[in-house]
Amino acid sequence: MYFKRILLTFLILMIIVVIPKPASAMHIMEGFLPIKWALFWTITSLPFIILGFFSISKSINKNPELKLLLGVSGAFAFVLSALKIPSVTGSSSHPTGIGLGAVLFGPLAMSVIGFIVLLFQALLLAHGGLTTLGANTFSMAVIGPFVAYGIYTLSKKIGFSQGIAIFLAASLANIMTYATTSFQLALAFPGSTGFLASLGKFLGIFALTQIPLAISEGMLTVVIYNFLAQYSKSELSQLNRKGDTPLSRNVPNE
Amino acid sequence: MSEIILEARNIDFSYMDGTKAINNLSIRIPKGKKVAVLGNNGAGKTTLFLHFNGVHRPQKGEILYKGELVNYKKNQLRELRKNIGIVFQDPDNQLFSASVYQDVSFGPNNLGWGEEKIRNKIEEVMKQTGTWELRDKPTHALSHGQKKRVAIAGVLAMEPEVIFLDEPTAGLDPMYSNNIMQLLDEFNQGERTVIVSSHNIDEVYAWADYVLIMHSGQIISEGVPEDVFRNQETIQKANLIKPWVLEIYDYLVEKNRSGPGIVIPKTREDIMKIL
Amino acid sequence: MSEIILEARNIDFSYMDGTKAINNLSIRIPKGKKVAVLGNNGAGKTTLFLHFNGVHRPQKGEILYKGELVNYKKNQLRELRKNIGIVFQDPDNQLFSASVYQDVSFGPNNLGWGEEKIRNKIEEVMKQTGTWELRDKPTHALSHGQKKRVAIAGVLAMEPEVIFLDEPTAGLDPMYSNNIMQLLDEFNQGERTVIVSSHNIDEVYAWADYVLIMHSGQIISEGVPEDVFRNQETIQKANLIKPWVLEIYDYLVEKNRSGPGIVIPKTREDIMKIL
Amino acid sequence: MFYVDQYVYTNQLRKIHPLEKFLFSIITMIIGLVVNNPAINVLIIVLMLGVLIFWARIPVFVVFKMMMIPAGFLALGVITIAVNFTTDTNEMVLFIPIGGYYLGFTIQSMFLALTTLLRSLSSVSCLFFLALTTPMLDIIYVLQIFRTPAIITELMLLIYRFIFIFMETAFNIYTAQSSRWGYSNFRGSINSFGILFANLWGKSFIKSQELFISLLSRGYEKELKVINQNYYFSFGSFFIFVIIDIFILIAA
Repeated sequence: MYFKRILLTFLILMIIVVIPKPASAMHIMEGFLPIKWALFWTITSLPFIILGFFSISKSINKNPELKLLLGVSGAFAFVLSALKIPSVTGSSSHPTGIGLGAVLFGPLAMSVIGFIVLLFQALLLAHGGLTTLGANTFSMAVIGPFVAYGIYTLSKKIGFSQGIAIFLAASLANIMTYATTSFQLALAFPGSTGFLASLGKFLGIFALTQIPLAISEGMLTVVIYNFLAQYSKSELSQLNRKGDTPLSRNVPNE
Repeated sequence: MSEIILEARNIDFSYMDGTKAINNLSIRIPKGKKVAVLGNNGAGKTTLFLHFNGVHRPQKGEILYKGELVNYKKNQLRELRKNIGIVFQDPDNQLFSASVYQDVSFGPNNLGWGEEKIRNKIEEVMKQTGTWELRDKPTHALSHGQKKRVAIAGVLAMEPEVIFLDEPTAGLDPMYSNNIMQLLDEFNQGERTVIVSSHNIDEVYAWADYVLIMHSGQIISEGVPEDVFRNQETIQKANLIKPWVLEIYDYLVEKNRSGPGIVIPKTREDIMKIL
Repeated sequence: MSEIILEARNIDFSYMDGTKAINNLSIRIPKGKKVAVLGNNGAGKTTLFLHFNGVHRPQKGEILYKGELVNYKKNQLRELRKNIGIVFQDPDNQLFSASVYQDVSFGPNNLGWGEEKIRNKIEEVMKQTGTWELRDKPTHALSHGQKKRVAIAGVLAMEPEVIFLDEPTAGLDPMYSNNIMQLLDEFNQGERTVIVSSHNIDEVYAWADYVLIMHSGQIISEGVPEDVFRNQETIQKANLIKPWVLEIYDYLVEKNRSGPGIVIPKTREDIMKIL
Repeated sequence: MFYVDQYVYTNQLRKIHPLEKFLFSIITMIIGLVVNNPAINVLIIVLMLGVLIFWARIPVFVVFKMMMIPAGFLALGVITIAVNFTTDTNEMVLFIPIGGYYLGFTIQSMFLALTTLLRSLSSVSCLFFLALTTPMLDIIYVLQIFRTPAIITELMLLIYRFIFIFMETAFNIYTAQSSRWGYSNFRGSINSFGILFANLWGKSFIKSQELFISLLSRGYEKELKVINQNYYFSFGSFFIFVIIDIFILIAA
């Protein structure tokens, strides 16, 4: 009896660790967070969205064309996240596009676009939710882009090649996004042994298993970036010129 | 009828959003012919050909290639995609590599041929399609007509047995259209099957050996052009009109100004001889 | 020649990437006519019309509207954009809202009309273009032909005096094409100027009062269709061919089977009467 | 193209004023969150699915297929909550010993997991009510009523429109690539996907320029000014929504 119980527990645990977890299942689902945490993360995300909002308003006022560019870019980001890419382990998942977005637009503009994209994912794809929009925005449209931006800048400073900088930015942004999700869940559900033990649990489920997917996303972002840098130079430099705010400041002029 | 290269038996297909694209359709495509498919936008032409190259799998019914049932196993699917080439309507959705040369090499590279074979093949098809001089240009710097030819080169490079072209001449000037149709004649030479979808009735009438008319996911008429275009009922149903050459010829026959015994005219030149 | 509504005098225009789109071009567009512009993609047709509605400013030369020089001051620009409507080739580049009704309301809203006037106008043009029944559908659920008509409605709603349509019938089957050309006739009624760019020579020949042929940013030929299409040299330069009706008619005249005195035939019906 | 989009334009509640539907969905969702009582959450799930199936006339299989979408996250999240470390095996239902600790399921942790599951499902059913009965443009209209900045609602308008165009383009490129063996192995797939997205981005950029020119031609200056078809409040539906919420509150 004792042994059977152990075996059963072990089996259940194995199943959750082993089953493939597409990124769509990684948004915190509607209603999953207790109301106080839902409110907390909404309030935490708000300043970033407001800052991003002012930053893009300023640019749009100078250049009304930018509104349309941001609109189509948001649609692009949504489509990117709605398609399934293969992962190194053979399963497939949705790319987050966080790294790419941060490199193209800069982290502040990404917080606004990311927020709208997450809202659309909730309403059109049933990924994530309205009450968890704040929490998901914080992990995917704030932490992710800022990590990507930071890692990219740092890697360039250290002297890494463009490819490695992009790879690190995209894959670490992906991992950090899900580490943030685990952190949010551990805070909301500390269990009986406290926050740290709980964080370990959620990290094990939501962040560690994400590693192969993060590597795939890093590789994908490098391919996309190389292609753009070689053949869409004029578009990228226009983006640079239009965005004299944080937007796209870090697109390199080769 | 000659040998059948592609066959569909009672196939059904609906898209995810519920649109029924193919509705209990059966068709046998003769080998080595120049086939034209007519029908309005949304009639299901492209969807049908995505079944023939295995990109779509019918929800009911079956597809046969050279008399063999398609079983959707990996190896057979590859074989199918290699042998049935599709040139899509909008070349912008098909030319995705940076330079023209790279784009044409996309298919052969994926087939895993040796480098020399690939290089030779690319040069061959690029010369054939008149795109060899464009090889170093970025694809977005090409004109619409050039893009279309590069797209065709990219498909020919895989040495398909059947090639399907979705509106190859849409948006092209008459001269460019003629060029493309001639290129297809060269590829065909009575051996390889060329299938073209088009809205240009006069062009189709002059070019095709065999015509299919599609309407709401079904084939409503098929046969040699002279017969198909004389069936007022079906061409009206498909929003088409009679080719002018045929209409004038039939008018002349009716008025006894030309005997029905002679070869039915196909082109301007043909009909001018009769007049 | 009748009153001139739009005029360009020796204009030049290059895009930012250095492509010379318009090259020392002069043209006078007669008021109230049905004008067709022929010329391959990249000949500069759209660029020219973006000059007439003030979106582009010529780098050299001048534009006149109703004999008045365009000075690019804000009020005059508004006037120009209201009065010269452009329907772009790809409706997906023009329809920015998923609601058909919202999209049609965009132009009138920018004109600052009162809400009631706007609503009445929207209903009127949507009924006129046959898109009123589509008002509850999202744009992405419409067919290509339906999107084209919505795009036309959005421009007609601004009550323009001149409307330019870039390949309104490309990719549409013959019936839909006829519908659109009829709609344009209705709008024209000999008063308002309609300008259409097209690759379909037969359609243009039957429909237009006045034809322009563009080639590499210049107008290489203009005049009534009968004259323009008989100029072998220019139509070859522009990769065009003679419309079949005209070719057959000229052939008949040459063989003395029809006198040159009668009205030159335009359509199938016209030519059958002669035969 | 998306599951939601096929039904949202044809459901029987389409013509009801979007503000009524929005408030009903959000208020019910908040009740479920605040009350946080499994029985009430079950009640909300039953009522919402009932409204969707019998009033909005969304096919039953669609509603249940939709309810399966969050299953992946919920399974992971709920089991992770249910699993606990303790030093004491007394309250544990299932466990394995690891070092001096026990890893397993306690009664409290399983109850917490169940509460969370039902709370989440009840909120999800409210979200689906909104998503399946109210087209995106109507939701944008509601956001305008709540004075959302114009830039946000205009961006939403554009994003919604272009999602469909880009999905189609992406699908077409994908089809063309797979017709030429673009996805026959992992390496090729990553490469092909990279090319696909890079192309899509390039096209998005050109699209925005062409759209700008066409909007300029129609008098665009700074704002995308449009008017909607008129929306009408209906007393009947409003009354039903209020009754349902009052009923839930009384039950709570």
